[in-house]
Amino acid sequence: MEVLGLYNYFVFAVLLMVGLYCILARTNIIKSLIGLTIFQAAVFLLYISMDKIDGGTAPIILEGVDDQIFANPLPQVLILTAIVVGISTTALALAVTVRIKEAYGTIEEDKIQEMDRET
Amino acid sequence: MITIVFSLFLLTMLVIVAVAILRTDNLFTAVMLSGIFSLIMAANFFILDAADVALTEAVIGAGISTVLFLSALALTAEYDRSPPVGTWVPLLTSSALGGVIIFATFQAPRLGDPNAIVHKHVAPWYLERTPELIDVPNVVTAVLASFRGYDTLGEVFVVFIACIGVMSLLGRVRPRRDSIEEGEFEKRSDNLRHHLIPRVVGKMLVPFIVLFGLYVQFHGDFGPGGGFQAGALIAAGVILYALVEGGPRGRELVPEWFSSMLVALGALTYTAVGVVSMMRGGRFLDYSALSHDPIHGQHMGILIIEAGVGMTVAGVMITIFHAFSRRGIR
Amino acid sequence: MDLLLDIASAVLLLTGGLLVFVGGVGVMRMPEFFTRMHAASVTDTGGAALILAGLMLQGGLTLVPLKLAAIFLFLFLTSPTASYALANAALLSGVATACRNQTGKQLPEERQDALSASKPQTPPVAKAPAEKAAAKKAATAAAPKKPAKKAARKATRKTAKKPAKKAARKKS
Amino acid sequence: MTLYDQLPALVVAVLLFTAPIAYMLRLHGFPWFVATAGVVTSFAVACSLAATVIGGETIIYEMGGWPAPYGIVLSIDALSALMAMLITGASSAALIFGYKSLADEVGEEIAPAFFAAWLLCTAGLVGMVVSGDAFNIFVFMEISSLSTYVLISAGPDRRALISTYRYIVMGTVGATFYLIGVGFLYMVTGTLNTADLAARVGQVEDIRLVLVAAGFVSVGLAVKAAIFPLHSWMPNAYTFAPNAVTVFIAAASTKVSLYVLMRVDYAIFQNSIANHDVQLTFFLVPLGVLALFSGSMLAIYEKNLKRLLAYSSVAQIGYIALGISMTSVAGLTGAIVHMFNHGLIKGGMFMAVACLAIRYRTVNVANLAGAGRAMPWTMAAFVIGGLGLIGVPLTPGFISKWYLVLAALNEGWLGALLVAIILFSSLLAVIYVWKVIEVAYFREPRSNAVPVTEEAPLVMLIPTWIVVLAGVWIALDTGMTVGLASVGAKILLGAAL
Repeated sequence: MEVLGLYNYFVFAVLLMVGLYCILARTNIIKSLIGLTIFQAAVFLLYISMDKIDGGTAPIILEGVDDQIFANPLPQVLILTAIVVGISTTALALAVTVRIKEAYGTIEEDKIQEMDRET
Repeated sequence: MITIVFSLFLLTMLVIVAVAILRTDNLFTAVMLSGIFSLIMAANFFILDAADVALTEAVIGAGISTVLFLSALALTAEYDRSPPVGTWVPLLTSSALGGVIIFATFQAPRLGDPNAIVHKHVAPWYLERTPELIDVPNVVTAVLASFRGYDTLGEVFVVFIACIGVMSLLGRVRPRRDSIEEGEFEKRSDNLRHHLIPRVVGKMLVPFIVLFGLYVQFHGDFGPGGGFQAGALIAAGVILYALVEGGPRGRELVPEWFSSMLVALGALTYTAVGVVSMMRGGRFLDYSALSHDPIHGQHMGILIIEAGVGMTVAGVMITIFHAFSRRGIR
Repeated sequence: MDLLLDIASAVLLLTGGLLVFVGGVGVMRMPEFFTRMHAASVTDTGGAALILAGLMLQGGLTLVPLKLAAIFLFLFLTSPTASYALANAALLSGVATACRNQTGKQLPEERQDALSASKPQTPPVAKAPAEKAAAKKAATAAAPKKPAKKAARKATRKTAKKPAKKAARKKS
Repeated sequence: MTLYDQLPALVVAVLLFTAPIAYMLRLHGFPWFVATAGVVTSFAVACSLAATVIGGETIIYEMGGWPAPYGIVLSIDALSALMAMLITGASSAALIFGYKSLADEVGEEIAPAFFAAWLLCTAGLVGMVVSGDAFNIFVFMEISSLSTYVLISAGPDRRALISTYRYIVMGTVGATFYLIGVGFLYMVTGTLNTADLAARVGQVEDIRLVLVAAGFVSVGLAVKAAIFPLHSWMPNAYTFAPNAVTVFIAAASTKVSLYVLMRVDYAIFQNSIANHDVQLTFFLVPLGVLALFSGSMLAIYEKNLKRLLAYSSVAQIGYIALGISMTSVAGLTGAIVHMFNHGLIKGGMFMAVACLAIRYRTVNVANLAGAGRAMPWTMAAFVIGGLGLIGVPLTPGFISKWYLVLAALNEGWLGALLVAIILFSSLLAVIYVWKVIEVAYFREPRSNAVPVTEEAPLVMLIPTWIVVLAGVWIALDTGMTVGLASVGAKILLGAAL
């Protein structure tokens, strides 16, 4: 049981690995960006895993209901922020990608590098 | 117990989907899978008692982000043609990263441990004091909008800057039209208009999506939701309209000048609340200073800033979508 | 009474789950795109409806069944639309020809007509993603509203997904 | 509350408030004006803050009126005030300088977006510097990074786009690393406030997570700070950005990440992890030394003047890293002063390069033959900046290197080695600066080149010389910089003032 309680962290680690590998090993820009979103999503998982408390519920305090255990609200707030930051980065990166495609005619980084070397 | 089983299942699915994304060469498939990835992630957040985050991840991760990726795909490429070489360095780097984390977290508190330090220091204060200091049922909203309102202000500016960036990148020089034949220009610009069923159903859904968005906006104090989710939902409604009726009609519904002004106005509203509270003798973003009664002031402040957030996020998402879709047909 | 309700809801949930499972197996086992879509529709309709009904019984006389009914309505509007858009996109991008080679059978005549008729006006590759995007959109717009139903949704989405992947492969 | 009490919030709030206004009012020239007004106001606020805290006190400003650690606080001491001055100062100087060159490079159509991004970039950097909350630093880091991406991508060359993309990927990975580190810290302490973190990290029994957190935070910030070997995004980003943008980001942006690195390592980890100073030394000294050599060597062989200066920045960041690694008041003072002075020197030099670029339409060193005669004032400014990079007396570079050498001499044999390395790399700096001077002054212009006879326009030349003279003044009157820096260093080390 104890190890199962750490499963979230393992998945967090594996997702980080997959994301980073995707960023580093792929030369296709869109693929790298998808890797980047996985990489960021892994961190969301780390934070949200921290907020869970046994027998708890979402931190919405209803009147008349006593002795309820509430999940930790702070990591949730942080991740709300981080999700929005993530989509902003993605949107900007995609806009750059579209412009790269228009300027170079390809979105493969290795080809772009070759083209730049020629000029 | 049942949570752990659910959680195990969903987490394993997450890993499987992530690996599938890595392995596929078809970018379209990868984008679809990443939408699924976000949806599973959202379900998982829900199990972990983070309703607000689950809602946000579903709307933004599975909805908006997928649409953006697809719009970008339509303008760029369909296949990943990475050469399968040089995989050693990435493999080593990422395994090292994973190893370090697994090593580090081995003695981390297990999932749901009530004695974890995380639950002992700052968090209980929020849960205890929110009813008397701010008096809204949803503690997440209280922390987001008031206790850590400065962070949220920063976040609004992050989306604002993303919008500015996309506009300055895609709004400027228009691509040559000769790359698209004349007849196809018409066809591409009206997307699904010749398809009766999606058009009718889509139009039927739009008002309900927007209504739901407004509900989420104003119900954020009492249940999961708030400006971010609401803004994204309303934007999703408009985007759906633009998809079924074609980009030009979508831009008639919400003109670009309007959506980009909305972005700036929302950000300005939020900052203005801070400045007004300074002028009334409080600290920056101290909503208690807004009214004679501190709690009333807090309620007012939260309402206004959530409205600002909603405006900005809706404006940003619509503007970005317009920027991408217009790029495709010109 | 409570026991009866519980039993009824359990039966509904189990049958619904079974249908979802069958749909999943169908998607794996069916030979080509349109039959797969057909299999997937079982999850969309029967599976979703039964599971929602089972959950409604669990909800009792509160607001919950009403909300579930709203989800039900929403699903019944969106999933046929999504299927339509998907099938249409597949037809336009020529998946059908590929399946004929695979199964070794001739297509019925009218479908060949449809194909040859639609082919020339079909915009090339770039058109397809836009259209699939629309199909996708309909599915994702539905997503946020029903965290409780993720298992069924997931299955649906996966099924909707697979053929598209295949379609793209065939095309290349 | 008086206006005076509100100053810490105002230094950021002014910028945040003006950014949407600059974006909304799309009259000709207006965005530039609004941006300049906002940034200059913020600079004035930062100066008055610096005057308040030079005595060594720390101002705590509670955002929203909530006390730490429950709310977010701004904490301003001598070091952060100095950094805020550097950022807002560099931003104002670059904006005023860029009045003409930006109108040239950035179209009228995107000017509102561009200047709003500029304001937010400044706001993000200042926000990072004054923040007293680990997560808040992340938020403002993202504001500054996203706006930097926008600013760089406005560059005229198509390679600006691919450089932006690389920067986005590296920057996001760096920021995410920082976020992971903060997450682990939160896991073991339950707080995000930096002061509270510093107090509570020491009580953690299982040090493993803290160590890993320190690693993630440091690596994440090292990416942002372009510490060798994580600098690969920087040279191209500097090269292809619009010239005025290069002036600003070269002067300010990497320094802020170094500042946060310093803050986190000294204020949080130094007192809680045993042997942290040794670990920091092992982490930073090799990287610093490698950065010195590789940066200087790459600069020597580089043909593009902007990239040459960018590689020289890699080397100069190596000096700062060395100073940070020395864990002594003198070393930290040297590092902090070098951050400030290098910002000033590089800002001035990139301004001179922008002046050259506007006349020569190229920044290839080979094509600048005869620039010494054609544009004497510009080249003179460049030479004074170059002397500063080398560290000649009477230039700002001398002051900071002097402190670094002093600090190194206290460190025993390793210190002596470091002194030798610092001196040797200064020689390398002589080579790459001389390379430019030789071409500009002693080589005849190519016969087929379009002759340049005109000096740069005065609107560009005057700000350039103001920055260069400010550098000389700071070299002569070290009271302000060294005063603030040594107070800041003492606060960081917890030493008596």
